[in-house]
Amino acid sequence: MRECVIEREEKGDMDILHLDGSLDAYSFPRLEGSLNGLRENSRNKVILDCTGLDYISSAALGALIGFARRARESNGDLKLVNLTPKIYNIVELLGFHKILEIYQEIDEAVNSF
Amino acid sequence: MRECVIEREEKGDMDILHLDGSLDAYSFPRLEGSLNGLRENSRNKVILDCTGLDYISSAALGALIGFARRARESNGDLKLVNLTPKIYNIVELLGFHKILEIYQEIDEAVNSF
Amino acid sequence: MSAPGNEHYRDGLVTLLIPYKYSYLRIVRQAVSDVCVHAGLSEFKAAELEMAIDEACSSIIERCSSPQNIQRADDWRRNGLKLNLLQKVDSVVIEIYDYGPGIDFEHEKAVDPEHYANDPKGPGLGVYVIKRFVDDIHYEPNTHDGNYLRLTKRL
Amino acid sequence: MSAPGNEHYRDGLVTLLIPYKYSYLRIVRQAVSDVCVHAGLSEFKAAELEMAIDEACSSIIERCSSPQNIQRADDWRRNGLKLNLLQKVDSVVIEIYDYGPGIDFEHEKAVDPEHYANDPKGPGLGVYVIKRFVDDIHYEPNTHDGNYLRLTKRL
Ligand SMILES: Nc1ncnc2c1ncn2[C@@H]1O[C@H](COP(=O)(O)OP(=O)(O)O)[C@@H](O)[C@H]1O
Ligand SMILES: Nc1ncnc2c1ncn2[C@@H]1O[C@H](COP(=O)(O)OP(=O)(O)O)[C@@H](O)[C@H]1O
Repeated sequence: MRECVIEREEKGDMDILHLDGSLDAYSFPRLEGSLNGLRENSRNKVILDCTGLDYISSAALGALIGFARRARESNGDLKLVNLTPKIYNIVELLGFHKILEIYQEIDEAVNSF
Repeated sequence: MRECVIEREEKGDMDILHLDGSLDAYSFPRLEGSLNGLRENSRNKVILDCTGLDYISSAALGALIGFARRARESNGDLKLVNLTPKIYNIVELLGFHKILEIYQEIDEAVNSF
Repeated sequence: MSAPGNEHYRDGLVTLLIPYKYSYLRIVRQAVSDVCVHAGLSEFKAAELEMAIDEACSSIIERCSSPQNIQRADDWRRNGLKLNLLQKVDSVVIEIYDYGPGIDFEHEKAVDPEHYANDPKGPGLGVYVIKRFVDDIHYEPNTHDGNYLRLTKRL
Repeated sequence: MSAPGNEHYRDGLVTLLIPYKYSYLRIVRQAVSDVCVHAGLSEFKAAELEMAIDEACSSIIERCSSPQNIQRADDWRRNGLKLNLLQKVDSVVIEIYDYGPGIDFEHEKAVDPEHYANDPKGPGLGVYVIKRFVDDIHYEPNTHDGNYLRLTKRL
Protein backbone atom coordinates (compact mmCIF):
# COMPACT_ATOMS: atom_id res chain seq x y z
CA MET A 1 0.00 0.00 0.00
CA ARG A 2 2.83 2.42 0.71
CA GLU A 3 3.21 4.37 -2.51
CA CYS A 4 6.59 4.74 -4.08
CA VAL A 5 8.03 8.15 -3.25
CA ILE A 6 10.17 9.54 -6.06
CA GLU A 7 12.53 12.45 -5.64
CA ARG A 8 14.08 13.94 -8.75
CA GLU A 9 17.54 15.46 -8.70
CA GLU A 10 18.85 17.25 -11.78
CA LYS A 11 22.55 16.95 -12.54
CA GLY A 12 23.39 18.69 -15.84
CA ASP A 13 21.74 16.68 -18.59
CA MET A 14 21.17 13.77 -16.21
CA ASP A 15 18.29 13.06 -13.87
CA ILE A 16 18.70 11.02 -10.74
CA LEU A 17 15.45 9.55 -9.44
CA HIS A 18 15.66 8.52 -5.78
CA LEU A 19 13.09 5.81 -5.07
CA ASP A 20 11.59 4.97 -1.71
CA GLY A 21 9.01 2.20 -1.33
CA SER A 22 7.99 -0.54 -3.71
CA LEU A 23 7.27 -0.68 -7.42
CA ASP A 24 4.43 -3.16 -7.76
CA ALA A 25 1.32 -3.12 -9.95
CA TYR A 26 -0.25 -0.59 -7.59
CA SER A 27 2.57 1.89 -7.16
CA PHE A 28 4.32 1.52 -10.48
CA PRO A 29 2.15 3.95 -12.51
CA ARG A 30 3.72 6.79 -10.54
CA LEU A 31 7.23 5.99 -11.79
CA GLU A 32 5.85 5.49 -15.28
CA GLY A 33 4.44 9.02 -15.03
CA SER A 34 7.82 10.44 -14.02
CA LEU A 35 9.58 8.63 -16.87
CA ASN A 36 7.01 9.81 -19.41
CA GLY A 37 7.53 13.35 -18.15
CA LEU A 38 11.27 13.08 -18.67
CA ARG A 39 10.84 11.65 -22.14
CA GLU A 40 8.50 14.45 -23.17
CA ASN A 41 11.18 16.93 -22.15
CA SER A 42 13.82 14.97 -24.10
CA ARG A 43 15.69 14.21 -20.91
CA ASN A 44 16.97 10.73 -21.55
CA LYS A 45 19.92 10.19 -19.23
CA VAL A 46 18.36 8.72 -16.15
CA ILE A 47 19.82 7.13 -13.04
CA LEU A 48 17.49 5.23 -10.71
CA ASP A 49 18.79 5.31 -7.15
CA CYS A 50 17.20 2.19 -5.66
CA THR A 51 18.55 2.57 -2.10
CA GLY A 52 15.05 2.71 -0.63
CA LEU A 53 13.41 0.28 -3.04
CA ASP A 54 12.08 -2.83 -1.32
CA TYR A 55 10.25 -4.51 -4.20
CA ILE A 56 10.13 -4.32 -7.99
CA SER A 57 7.75 -6.27 -10.22
CA SER A 58 8.52 -7.64 -13.66
CA ALA A 59 6.15 -5.12 -15.23
CA ALA A 60 8.18 -2.32 -13.66
CA LEU A 61 11.45 -3.89 -14.84
CA GLY A 62 9.94 -4.32 -18.30
CA ALA A 63 9.02 -0.66 -18.48
CA LEU A 64 12.54 0.33 -17.42
CA ILE A 65 13.86 -1.72 -20.34
CA GLY A 66 11.44 0.09 -22.63
CA PHE A 67 12.63 3.49 -21.44
CA ALA A 68 16.29 2.47 -21.74
CA ARG A 69 15.83 1.21 -25.31
CA ARG A 70 14.30 4.42 -26.51
CA ALA A 71 16.75 6.54 -24.55
CA ARG A 72 19.68 4.74 -26.18
CA GLU A 73 18.37 5.79 -29.59
CA SER A 74 18.98 9.38 -28.50
CA ASN A 75 22.38 8.76 -26.93
CA GLY A 76 20.84 8.38 -23.47
CA ASP A 77 20.22 5.42 -21.16
CA LEU A 78 18.61 4.35 -17.91
CA LYS A 79 20.92 2.90 -15.26
CA LEU A 80 20.28 1.31 -11.89
CA VAL A 81 22.25 2.12 -8.76
CA ASN A 82 22.33 0.83 -5.18
CA LEU A 83 20.12 -2.22 -5.45
CA THR A 84 19.65 -4.06 -2.15
CA PRO A 85 21.21 -7.55 -2.17
CA LYS A 86 17.72 -9.11 -2.28
CA ILE A 87 16.71 -7.15 -5.37
CA TYR A 88 20.11 -7.51 -7.03
CA ASN A 89 19.81 -11.29 -6.64
CA ILE A 90 16.43 -11.24 -8.37
CA VAL A 91 17.53 -8.93 -11.17
CA GLU A 92 20.53 -11.15 -11.84
CA LEU A 93 18.69 -14.49 -11.68
CA LEU A 94 16.14 -13.15 -14.14
CA GLY A 95 18.88 -11.88 -16.45
CA PHE A 96 17.95 -8.20 -16.40
CA HIS A 97 21.56 -7.25 -15.65
CA LYS A 98 22.40 -8.20 -19.26
CA ILE A 99 20.00 -5.56 -20.56
CA LEU A 100 20.18 -2.80 -17.97
CA GLU A 101 23.41 -1.29 -16.69
CA ILE A 102 23.81 -1.57 -12.93
CA TYR A 103 26.27 0.30 -10.70
CA GLN A 104 27.14 0.24 -7.04
CA GLU A 105 27.46 4.00 -6.60
CA ILE A 106 25.71 7.00 -8.08
CA ASP A 107 29.08 8.54 -9.06
CA GLU A 108 30.02 5.49 -11.09
CA ALA A 109 26.76 5.71 -13.00
CA VAL A 110 27.19 9.45 -13.52
CA ASN A 111 30.71 8.95 -14.92
CA SER A 112 29.54 6.15 -17.20
CA PHE A 113 27.39 8.50 -19.29
CA MET B 1 8.57 -13.04 12.40
CA ARG B 2 11.76 -11.00 12.22
CA GLU B 3 13.34 -11.50 15.61
CA CYS B 4 14.50 -8.53 17.60
CA VAL B 5 18.25 -8.11 17.23
CA ILE B 6 19.87 -6.73 20.38
CA GLU B 7 23.37 -5.31 20.46
CA ARG B 8 24.87 -4.53 23.85
CA GLU B 9 27.31 -1.68 24.31
CA GLU B 10 29.03 -1.22 27.67
CA LYS B 11 29.72 2.33 28.81
CA GLY B 12 31.26 2.33 32.31
CA ASP B 13 28.56 1.14 34.69
CA MET B 14 25.90 1.66 32.03
CA ASP B 15 24.65 -0.70 29.32
CA ILE B 16 23.19 0.57 26.09
CA LEU B 17 21.00 -1.99 24.31
CA HIS B 18 20.50 -1.18 20.64
CA LEU B 19 17.27 -2.74 19.41
CA ASP B 20 16.43 -3.64 15.83
CA GLY B 21 13.09 -5.26 14.94
CA SER B 22 9.92 -5.58 16.96
CA LEU B 23 9.16 -6.55 20.54
CA ASP B 24 5.95 -8.54 20.36
CA ALA B 25 4.84 -11.69 22.17
CA TYR B 26 7.07 -13.73 19.89
CA SER B 27 10.29 -11.76 19.96
CA PHE B 28 10.07 -10.25 23.42
CA PRO B 29 11.52 -13.22 25.38
CA ARG B 30 14.90 -12.42 23.85
CA LEU B 31 15.01 -8.95 25.41
CA GLU B 32 13.73 -10.40 28.68
CA GLY B 33 16.70 -12.76 28.56
CA SER B 34 19.13 -9.89 28.06
CA LEU B 35 17.60 -7.92 30.93
CA ASN B 36 17.69 -10.92 33.26
CA GLY B 37 21.36 -11.39 32.40
CA LEU B 38 22.12 -7.78 33.28
CA ARG B 39 20.23 -8.03 36.56
CA GLU B 40 22.10 -11.19 37.55
CA ASN B 41 25.34 -9.29 37.05
CA SER B 42 24.02 -6.36 39.12
CA ARG B 43 24.19 -4.09 36.12
CA ASN B 44 21.19 -1.90 36.58
CA LYS B 45 21.78 1.26 34.58
CA VAL B 46 20.28 0.46 31.22
CA ILE B 47 19.56 2.59 28.17
CA LEU B 48 17.33 1.13 25.45
CA ASP B 49 18.19 2.64 22.08
CA CYS B 50 14.93 2.17 20.15
CA THR B 51 16.09 3.65 16.82
CA GLY B 52 15.38 0.40 14.98
CA LEU B 53 12.32 -0.63 16.97
CA ASP B 54 9.17 -0.82 14.86
CA TYR B 55 6.73 -2.31 17.37
CA ILE B 56 6.44 -2.81 21.11
CA SER B 57 3.65 -4.67 22.89
CA SER B 58 2.17 -3.81 26.27
CA ALA B 59 3.73 -6.94 27.77
CA ALA B 60 7.14 -5.72 26.69
CA LEU B 61 6.45 -2.24 28.09
CA GLY B 62 5.22 -3.84 31.32
CA ALA B 63 8.42 -5.81 31.69
CA LEU B 64 10.49 -2.66 31.12
CA ILE B 65 8.58 -1.05 33.98
CA GLY B 66 9.35 -4.09 36.14
CA PHE B 67 13.06 -3.86 35.38
CA ALA B 68 13.10 -0.10 35.98
CA ARG B 69 11.36 -0.44 39.36
CA ARG B 70 13.85 -2.96 40.66
CA ALA B 71 16.80 -1.10 39.18
CA ARG B 72 15.73 2.08 40.95
CA GLU B 73 15.96 0.27 44.28
CA SER B 74 19.69 -0.14 43.56
CA ASN B 75 20.24 3.40 42.35
CA GLY B 76 19.84 2.32 38.73
CA ASP B 77 17.10 2.79 36.10
CA LEU B 78 16.00 1.86 32.62
CA LYS B 79 15.59 4.70 30.12
CA LEU B 80 14.26 4.85 26.59
CA VAL B 81 15.96 6.74 23.79
CA ASN B 82 15.18 7.48 20.14
CA LEU B 83 11.59 6.29 19.91
CA THR B 84 10.08 6.66 16.44
CA PRO B 85 7.21 9.19 16.32
CA LYS B 86 4.70 6.32 15.92
CA ILE B 87 5.93 4.51 19.03
CA TYR B 88 6.37 7.71 21.01
CA ASN B 89 2.74 8.58 20.27
CA ILE B 90 1.62 5.20 21.62
CA VAL B 91 3.81 5.34 24.72
CA GLU B 92 2.48 8.79 25.51
CA LEU B 93 -1.20 8.03 24.88
CA LEU B 94 -0.93 5.01 27.15
CA GLY B 95 0.79 7.06 29.85
CA PHE B 96 4.03 5.08 30.00
CA HIS B 97 6.05 8.30 29.74
CA LYS B 98 4.99 9.09 33.32
CA ILE B 99 6.66 5.92 34.55
CA LEU B 100 9.63 5.47 32.25
CA GLU B 101 12.15 8.20 31.48
CA ILE B 102 12.42 8.98 27.78
CA TYR B 103 15.17 10.95 26.01
CA GLN B 104 15.78 12.09 22.46
CA GLU B 105 19.50 11.33 22.40
CA ILE B 106 21.68 8.66 23.93
CA ASP B 107 23.99 11.31 25.40
CA GLU B 108 21.12 12.94 27.27
CA ALA B 109 20.18 9.60 28.80
CA VAL B 110 23.81 8.88 29.69
CA ASN B 111 24.18 12.25 31.41
CA SER B 112 20.92 11.80 33.33
CA PHE B 113 22.31 8.88 35.33
CA MET C 1 -23.11 -12.80 14.57
CA SER C 2 -20.96 -14.06 11.72
CA ALA C 3 -19.38 -11.67 9.26
CA PRO C 4 -21.78 -9.21 7.70
CA GLY C 5 -22.65 -10.11 4.13
CA ASN C 6 -24.04 -6.85 2.86
CA GLU C 7 -22.84 -4.81 -0.09
CA HIS C 8 -21.40 -2.24 2.22
CA TYR C 9 -18.35 -4.26 3.06
CA ARG C 10 -17.64 -6.12 -0.11
CA ASP C 11 -14.92 -4.06 -1.68
CA GLY C 12 -12.68 -3.65 1.29
CA LEU C 13 -12.75 -7.02 2.95
CA VAL C 14 -9.55 -8.85 3.80
CA THR C 15 -9.74 -12.14 5.68
CA LEU C 16 -6.80 -13.77 7.39
CA LEU C 17 -6.53 -17.14 9.14
CA ILE C 18 -3.47 -17.91 11.25
CA PRO C 19 -2.46 -20.68 13.63
CA TYR C 20 -2.53 -20.00 17.39
CA LYS C 21 1.12 -18.95 17.44
CA TYR C 22 2.84 -15.72 18.32
CA SER C 23 5.08 -15.92 15.31
CA TYR C 24 2.15 -15.03 13.04
CA LEU C 25 1.36 -11.78 14.85
CA ARG C 26 3.59 -9.87 12.49
CA ILE C 27 1.50 -10.87 9.48
CA VAL C 28 -1.58 -9.70 11.36
CA ARG C 29 -0.04 -6.33 12.27
CA GLN C 30 1.12 -5.75 8.72
CA ALA C 31 -2.29 -6.58 7.27
CA VAL C 32 -4.07 -4.31 9.79
CA SER C 33 -1.68 -1.48 9.11
CA ASP C 34 -2.04 -1.79 5.33
CA VAL C 35 -5.81 -1.93 5.50
CA CYS C 36 -5.85 1.14 7.79
CA VAL C 37 -3.76 3.18 5.39
CA HIS C 38 -5.94 1.97 2.53
CA ALA C 39 -9.03 3.08 4.44
CA GLY C 40 -7.58 6.53 5.02
CA LEU C 41 -6.63 6.32 8.70
CA SER C 42 -3.65 8.46 9.71
CA GLU C 43 -0.36 6.70 10.35
CA PHE C 44 -0.74 7.29 14.10
CA LYS C 45 -4.28 5.93 14.26
CA ALA C 46 -3.22 2.98 12.14
CA ALA C 47 -0.47 2.20 14.65
CA GLU C 48 -2.97 2.44 17.50
CA LEU C 49 -5.37 -0.03 15.91
CA GLU C 50 -2.44 -2.26 14.97
CA MET C 51 -1.44 -2.42 18.62
CA ALA C 52 -5.00 -3.06 19.85
CA ILE C 53 -5.33 -5.99 17.44
CA ASP C 54 -1.90 -7.36 18.34
CA GLU C 55 -2.86 -7.23 22.03
CA ALA C 56 -6.20 -8.95 21.45
CA CYS C 57 -4.65 -11.66 19.28
CA SER C 58 -1.76 -12.33 21.61
CA SER C 59 -4.12 -12.68 24.60
CA ILE C 60 -6.21 -15.12 22.58
CA ILE C 61 -3.14 -17.05 21.42
CA GLU C 62 -1.82 -17.18 24.98
CA ARG C 63 -5.02 -18.88 26.08
CA CYS C 64 -5.16 -21.14 23.04
CA SER C 65 -1.58 -22.24 22.81
CA SER C 66 -2.00 -25.16 25.17
CA PRO C 67 -3.90 -27.69 23.05
CA GLN C 68 -6.19 -28.77 25.91
CA ASN C 69 -7.63 -25.26 25.92
CA ILE C 70 -8.93 -25.49 22.41
CA GLN C 71 -12.32 -26.90 21.57
CA ARG C 72 -10.91 -28.64 18.53
CA ALA C 73 -13.39 -28.15 15.77
CA ASP C 74 -14.01 -30.83 13.19
CA ASP C 75 -13.17 -28.37 10.48
CA TRP C 76 -9.38 -28.11 10.62
CA ARG C 77 -9.52 -24.53 9.33
CA ARG C 78 -11.11 -23.53 12.61
CA ASN C 79 -8.10 -24.57 14.60
CA GLY C 80 -6.73 -21.08 14.41
CA LEU C 81 -7.65 -17.43 14.62
CA LYS C 82 -9.77 -15.81 11.93
CA LEU C 83 -9.69 -12.08 11.30
CA ASN C 84 -11.93 -10.03 9.03
CA LEU C 85 -10.55 -6.60 8.22
CA LEU C 86 -13.36 -4.37 7.01
CA GLN C 87 -13.15 -0.89 5.59
CA LYS C 88 -16.28 1.15 6.15
CA VAL C 89 -16.99 4.70 5.06
CA ASP C 90 -16.23 6.13 8.47
CA SER C 91 -14.27 3.40 10.26
CA VAL C 92 -12.12 0.31 10.13
CA VAL C 93 -13.71 -2.74 11.76
CA ILE C 94 -11.72 -5.79 12.77
CA GLU C 95 -13.55 -9.00 13.63
CA ILE C 96 -11.68 -11.77 15.42
CA TYR C 97 -12.99 -15.32 15.80
CA ASP C 98 -11.40 -18.00 17.95
CA TYR C 99 -12.27 -21.37 19.44
CA GLY C 100 -10.36 -20.96 22.68
CA PRO C 101 -11.70 -20.44 26.22
CA GLY C 102 -12.69 -16.85 25.36
CA ILE C 103 -11.91 -13.47 26.90
CA ASP C 104 -14.61 -10.87 27.43
CA PHE C 105 -12.63 -7.84 26.30
CA GLU C 106 -15.82 -5.78 26.42
CA HIS C 107 -16.33 -6.14 30.17
CA GLU C 108 -12.94 -7.16 31.52
CA LYS C 109 -11.34 -4.59 33.80
CA ALA C 110 -8.61 -2.43 32.33
CA VAL C 111 -5.40 -2.01 34.31
CA ASP C 112 -3.49 1.14 33.46
CA PRO C 113 0.33 1.44 33.53
CA GLU C 114 0.44 3.21 36.91
CA HIS C 115 -1.63 0.51 38.60
CA TYR C 116 0.36 -2.10 36.76
CA ALA C 117 3.60 -0.60 38.03
CA ASN C 118 2.35 -1.01 41.60
CA ASP C 119 1.10 -4.56 41.07
CA PRO C 120 3.10 -6.17 38.28
CA LYS C 121 1.95 -9.64 39.32
CA GLY C 122 -1.67 -8.77 38.58
CA PRO C 123 -3.46 -8.80 35.22
CA GLY C 124 -1.68 -7.42 32.16
CA LEU C 125 -2.13 -4.23 30.20
CA GLY C 126 -3.74 -5.69 27.08
CA VAL C 127 -7.34 -4.79 27.90
CA TYR C 128 -6.29 -1.24 28.78
CA VAL C 129 -4.55 -0.84 25.42
CA ILE C 130 -7.57 -2.15 23.54
CA LYS C 131 -10.02 0.13 25.39
CA ARG C 132 -7.71 3.12 24.93
CA PHE C 133 -7.16 2.62 21.20
CA VAL C 134 -10.48 1.54 19.74
CA ASP C 135 -13.80 3.39 19.71
CA ASP C 136 -16.06 0.39 20.15
CA ILE C 137 -15.69 -3.12 21.52
CA HIS C 138 -18.25 -5.85 21.09
CA TYR C 139 -17.75 -9.36 22.41
CA GLU C 140 -19.89 -12.45 22.01
CA PRO C 141 -18.76 -15.87 23.20
CA ASN C 142 -19.58 -19.17 21.51
CA THR C 143 -21.16 -18.01 18.28
CA HIS C 144 -21.50 -20.39 15.39
CA ASP C 145 -18.00 -19.35 14.33
CA GLY C 146 -16.46 -19.43 17.80
CA ASN C 147 -15.90 -16.53 20.17
CA TYR C 148 -16.46 -13.25 18.37
CA LEU C 149 -14.71 -9.96 19.07
CA ARG C 150 -15.38 -6.84 17.02
CA LEU C 151 -13.16 -3.78 17.39
CA THR C 152 -14.03 -0.54 15.64
CA LYS C 153 -11.77 2.45 15.05
CA ARG C 154 -13.29 5.59 13.53
CA LEU C 155 -11.44 7.51 10.83
CA MET D 1 -8.63 -30.02 -5.60
CA SER D 2 -9.51 -27.89 -2.64
CA ALA D 3 -7.06 -27.28 0.17
CA PRO D 4 -5.53 -30.40 1.66
CA GLY D 5 -7.00 -31.34 5.00
CA ASN D 6 -4.41 -33.72 6.34
CA GLU D 7 -2.41 -33.44 9.57
CA HIS D 8 0.66 -32.57 7.61
CA TYR D 9 -0.33 -29.02 6.98
CA ARG D 10 -2.21 -28.09 10.08
CA ASP D 11 0.35 -26.20 12.06
CA GLY D 12 1.67 -23.92 9.39
CA LEU D 13 -1.40 -22.87 7.51
CA VAL D 14 -2.14 -19.23 6.86
CA THR D 15 -5.11 -18.27 4.71
CA LEU D 16 -5.63 -14.85 3.19
CA LEU D 17 -8.56 -13.46 1.22
CA ILE D 18 -8.19 -10.15 -0.58
CA PRO D 19 -10.28 -8.18 -3.06
CA TYR D 20 -9.25 -8.13 -6.72
CA LYS D 21 -7.20 -4.96 -6.28
CA TYR D 22 -3.54 -4.18 -6.70
CA SER D 23 -3.42 -2.24 -3.48
CA TYR D 24 -3.67 -5.48 -1.49
CA LEU D 25 -0.59 -7.03 -3.11
CA ARG D 26 1.60 -5.67 -0.37
CA ILE D 27 -0.28 -7.62 2.29
CA VAL D 28 0.17 -10.75 0.19
CA ARG D 29 3.91 -10.20 -0.27
CA GLN D 30 4.39 -9.55 3.44
CA ALA D 31 2.49 -12.68 4.41
CA VAL D 32 4.41 -14.82 1.92
CA SER D 33 7.71 -13.44 3.09
CA ASP D 34 6.89 -14.01 6.77
CA VAL D 35 5.70 -17.55 6.17
CA CYS D 36 8.87 -18.31 4.15
CA VAL D 37 11.14 -17.10 6.92
CA HIS D 38 9.04 -19.05 9.41
CA ALA D 39 9.44 -22.18 7.28
CA GLY D 40 13.20 -21.76 7.16
CA LEU D 41 13.69 -20.48 3.61
CA SER D 42 16.69 -18.21 3.11
CA GLU D 43 16.02 -14.49 2.69
CA PHE D 44 16.90 -14.72 -1.02
CA LYS D 45 14.62 -17.67 -1.69
CA ALA D 46 11.87 -15.98 0.28
CA ALA D 47 12.19 -12.91 -1.95
CA GLU D 48 12.01 -15.12 -5.04
CA LEU D 49 8.81 -16.82 -3.93
CA GLU D 50 7.42 -13.45 -2.85
CA MET D 51 7.96 -12.15 -6.39
CA ALA D 52 6.48 -15.25 -8.04
CA ILE D 53 3.33 -14.89 -5.94
CA ASP D 54 3.10 -11.15 -6.56
CA GLU D 55 3.35 -11.79 -10.31
CA ALA D 56 0.70 -14.51 -10.24
CA CYS D 57 -1.68 -12.42 -8.15
CA SER D 58 -1.25 -9.26 -10.19
CA SER D 59 -1.93 -11.17 -13.43
CA ILE D 60 -5.05 -12.61 -11.87
CA ILE D 61 -6.14 -9.23 -10.53
CA GLU D 62 -5.49 -7.60 -13.91
CA ARG D 63 -7.92 -10.06 -15.50
CA CYS D 64 -10.43 -9.81 -12.68
CA SER D 65 -10.52 -6.08 -12.14
CA SER D 66 -13.19 -5.46 -14.74
CA PRO D 67 -16.35 -6.74 -13.05
CA GLN D 68 -17.72 -8.35 -16.24
CA ASN D 69 -14.76 -10.72 -16.15
CA ILE D 70 -15.74 -12.22 -12.85
CA GLN D 71 -18.14 -15.09 -12.53
CA ARG D 72 -19.72 -13.52 -9.51
CA ALA D 73 -20.25 -16.26 -7.00
CA ASP D 74 -23.27 -16.30 -4.74
CA ASP D 75 -20.98 -16.42 -1.78
CA TRP D 76 -19.70 -12.86 -1.46
CA ARG D 77 -16.46 -14.16 0.10
CA ARG D 78 -15.56 -15.66 -3.23
CA ASN D 79 -15.47 -12.31 -4.95
CA GLY D 80 -11.78 -12.06 -4.34
CA LEU D 81 -8.55 -13.99 -4.37
CA LYS D 82 -7.92 -16.69 -1.81
CA LEU D 83 -4.41 -17.78 -0.85
CA ASN D 84 -3.35 -20.70 1.31
CA LEU D 85 0.21 -20.47 2.56
CA LEU D 86 1.40 -23.91 3.63
CA GLN D 87 4.63 -24.86 5.34
CA LYS D 88 5.75 -28.38 4.62
CA VAL D 89 8.79 -30.19 5.89
CA ASP D 90 10.76 -29.59 2.71
CA SER D 91 8.91 -26.78 0.95
CA VAL D 92 6.56 -23.83 1.05
CA VAL D 93 3.40 -24.32 -0.99
CA ILE D 94 1.16 -21.44 -2.02
CA GLU D 95 -2.32 -22.16 -3.34
CA ILE D 96 -4.22 -19.42 -5.13
CA TYR D 97 -7.93 -19.58 -5.95
CA ASP D 98 -9.79 -17.09 -8.11
CA TYR D 99 -13.09 -16.80 -9.97
CA GLY D 100 -11.78 -14.83 -12.93
CA PRO D 101 -11.27 -15.96 -16.53
CA GLY D 102 -8.24 -18.04 -15.50
CA ILE D 103 -4.63 -18.13 -16.66
CA ASP D 104 -2.87 -21.43 -17.29
CA PHE D 105 0.45 -20.54 -15.69
CA GLU D 106 1.52 -24.16 -15.99
CA HIS D 107 1.45 -24.23 -19.79
CA GLU D 108 1.58 -20.57 -20.83
CA LYS D 109 4.75 -19.63 -22.71
CA ALA D 110 7.43 -17.78 -20.76
CA VAL D 111 8.96 -14.69 -22.33
CA ASP D 112 12.42 -13.88 -21.01
CA PRO D 113 13.81 -10.35 -20.62
CA GLU D 114 15.90 -10.48 -23.82
CA HIS D 115 12.92 -11.50 -25.94
CA TYR D 116 10.81 -8.99 -24.11
CA ALA D 117 13.30 -6.23 -24.88
CA ASN D 118 12.96 -7.01 -28.60
CA ASP D 119 9.17 -7.19 -28.50
CA PRO D 120 7.89 -5.06 -25.64
CA LYS D 121 4.38 -5.02 -27.09
CA GLY D 122 4.07 -8.81 -26.71
CA PRO D 123 3.19 -10.77 -23.57
CA GLY D 124 4.66 -9.75 -20.23
CA LEU D 125 7.35 -11.29 -18.07
CA GLY D 126 5.13 -12.65 -15.30
CA VAL D 127 5.07 -16.28 -16.42
CA TYR D 128 8.84 -16.25 -16.90
CA VAL D 129 9.34 -15.00 -13.34
CA ILE D 130 7.03 -17.64 -11.92
CA LYS D 131 8.71 -20.48 -13.83
CA ARG D 132 12.15 -19.22 -12.86
CA PHE D 133 11.41 -18.85 -9.16
CA VAL D 134 9.28 -21.83 -8.17
CA ASP D 135 10.11 -25.52 -8.36
CA ASP D 136 6.66 -26.76 -9.30
CA ILE D 137 3.57 -25.24 -10.91
CA HIS D 138 0.19 -26.92 -11.01
CA TYR D 139 -2.88 -25.30 -12.54
CA GLU D 140 -6.47 -26.47 -12.65
CA PRO D 141 -9.27 -24.28 -13.97
CA ASN D 142 -12.83 -24.23 -12.67
CA THR D 143 -12.53 -26.35 -9.56
CA HIS D 144 -15.23 -26.23 -6.94
CA ASP D 145 -13.36 -23.29 -5.40
CA GLY D 146 -12.61 -21.50 -8.67
CA ASN D 147 -9.42 -21.62 -10.70
CA TYR D 148 -6.67 -23.28 -8.71
CA LEU D 149 -2.95 -22.52 -8.94
CA ARG D 150 -0.40 -24.25 -6.73
CA LEU D 151 3.18 -22.99 -6.58
CA THR D 152 5.84 -24.93 -4.67
CA LYS D 153 9.26 -23.71 -3.58
CA ARG D 154 11.64 -26.20 -2.00
CA LEU D 155 13.68 -25.22 1.03
N1 LIG E 1 2.64 -17.89 27.13
C1 LIG E 1 3.71 -17.29 26.59
N2 LIG E 1 4.04 -16.04 27.01
C2 LIG E 1 5.09 -15.40 26.48
N3 LIG E 1 5.89 -15.90 25.51
C3 LIG E 1 5.63 -17.13 25.05
C4 LIG E 1 4.53 -17.88 25.54
N4 LIG E 1 4.50 -19.05 24.86
C5 LIG E 1 5.52 -19.01 23.99
N5 LIG E 1 6.22 -17.87 24.09
C6 LIG E 1 7.38 -17.47 23.29
O1 LIG E 1 6.95 -17.43 21.94
C7 LIG E 1 7.78 -18.24 21.13
C8 LIG E 1 6.95 -19.36 20.51
O2 LIG E 1 6.41 -18.84 19.37
P1 LIG E 1 5.19 -19.46 18.59
O3 LIG E 1 5.12 -18.76 17.31
O4 LIG E 1 3.97 -19.40 19.45
O5 LIG E 1 5.58 -20.99 18.34
P2 LIG E 1 6.61 -21.55 17.25
O6 LIG E 1 7.97 -21.14 17.67
O7 LIG E 1 6.35 -23.04 17.37
O8 LIG E 1 6.20 -21.01 15.93
C9 LIG E 1 8.90 -18.74 21.96
O9 LIG E 1 10.07 -18.02 21.59
C10 LIG E 1 8.51 -18.44 23.41
O10 LIG E 1 9.60 -17.84 24.08
N1 LIG F 1 -4.75 -2.99 -15.61
C1 LIG F 1 -3.92 -2.19 -14.92
N2 LIG F 1 -2.59 -2.21 -15.22
C2 LIG F 1 -1.73 -1.43 -14.54
N3 LIG F 1 -2.11 -0.59 -13.52
C3 LIG F 1 -3.39 -0.53 -13.17
C4 LIG F 1 -4.36 -1.32 -13.83
N4 LIG F 1 -5.56 -1.08 -13.24
C5 LIG F 1 -5.33 -0.18 -12.26
N5 LIG F 1 -4.03 0.17 -12.22
C6 LIG F 1 -3.39 1.08 -11.26
O1 LIG F 1 -3.63 0.55 -9.97
C7 LIG F 1 -4.26 1.51 -9.14
C8 LIG F 1 -5.62 1.01 -8.72
O2 LIG F 1 -5.41 0.25 -7.61
P1 LIG F 1 -6.43 -0.78 -7.04
O3 LIG F 1 -5.96 -1.17 -5.71
O4 LIG F 1 -6.65 -1.89 -8.02
O5 LIG F 1 -7.82 0.00 -6.89
P2 LIG F 1 -8.21 1.06 -5.76
O6 LIG F 1 -7.37 2.29 -5.98
O7 LIG F 1 -9.68 1.26 -6.05
O8 LIG F 1 -7.94 0.42 -4.43
C9 LIG F 1 -4.31 2.79 -9.87
O9 LIG F 1 -3.31 3.63 -9.33
C10 LIG F 1 -3.98 2.45 -11.31
O10 LIG F 1 -3.03 3.33 -11.81
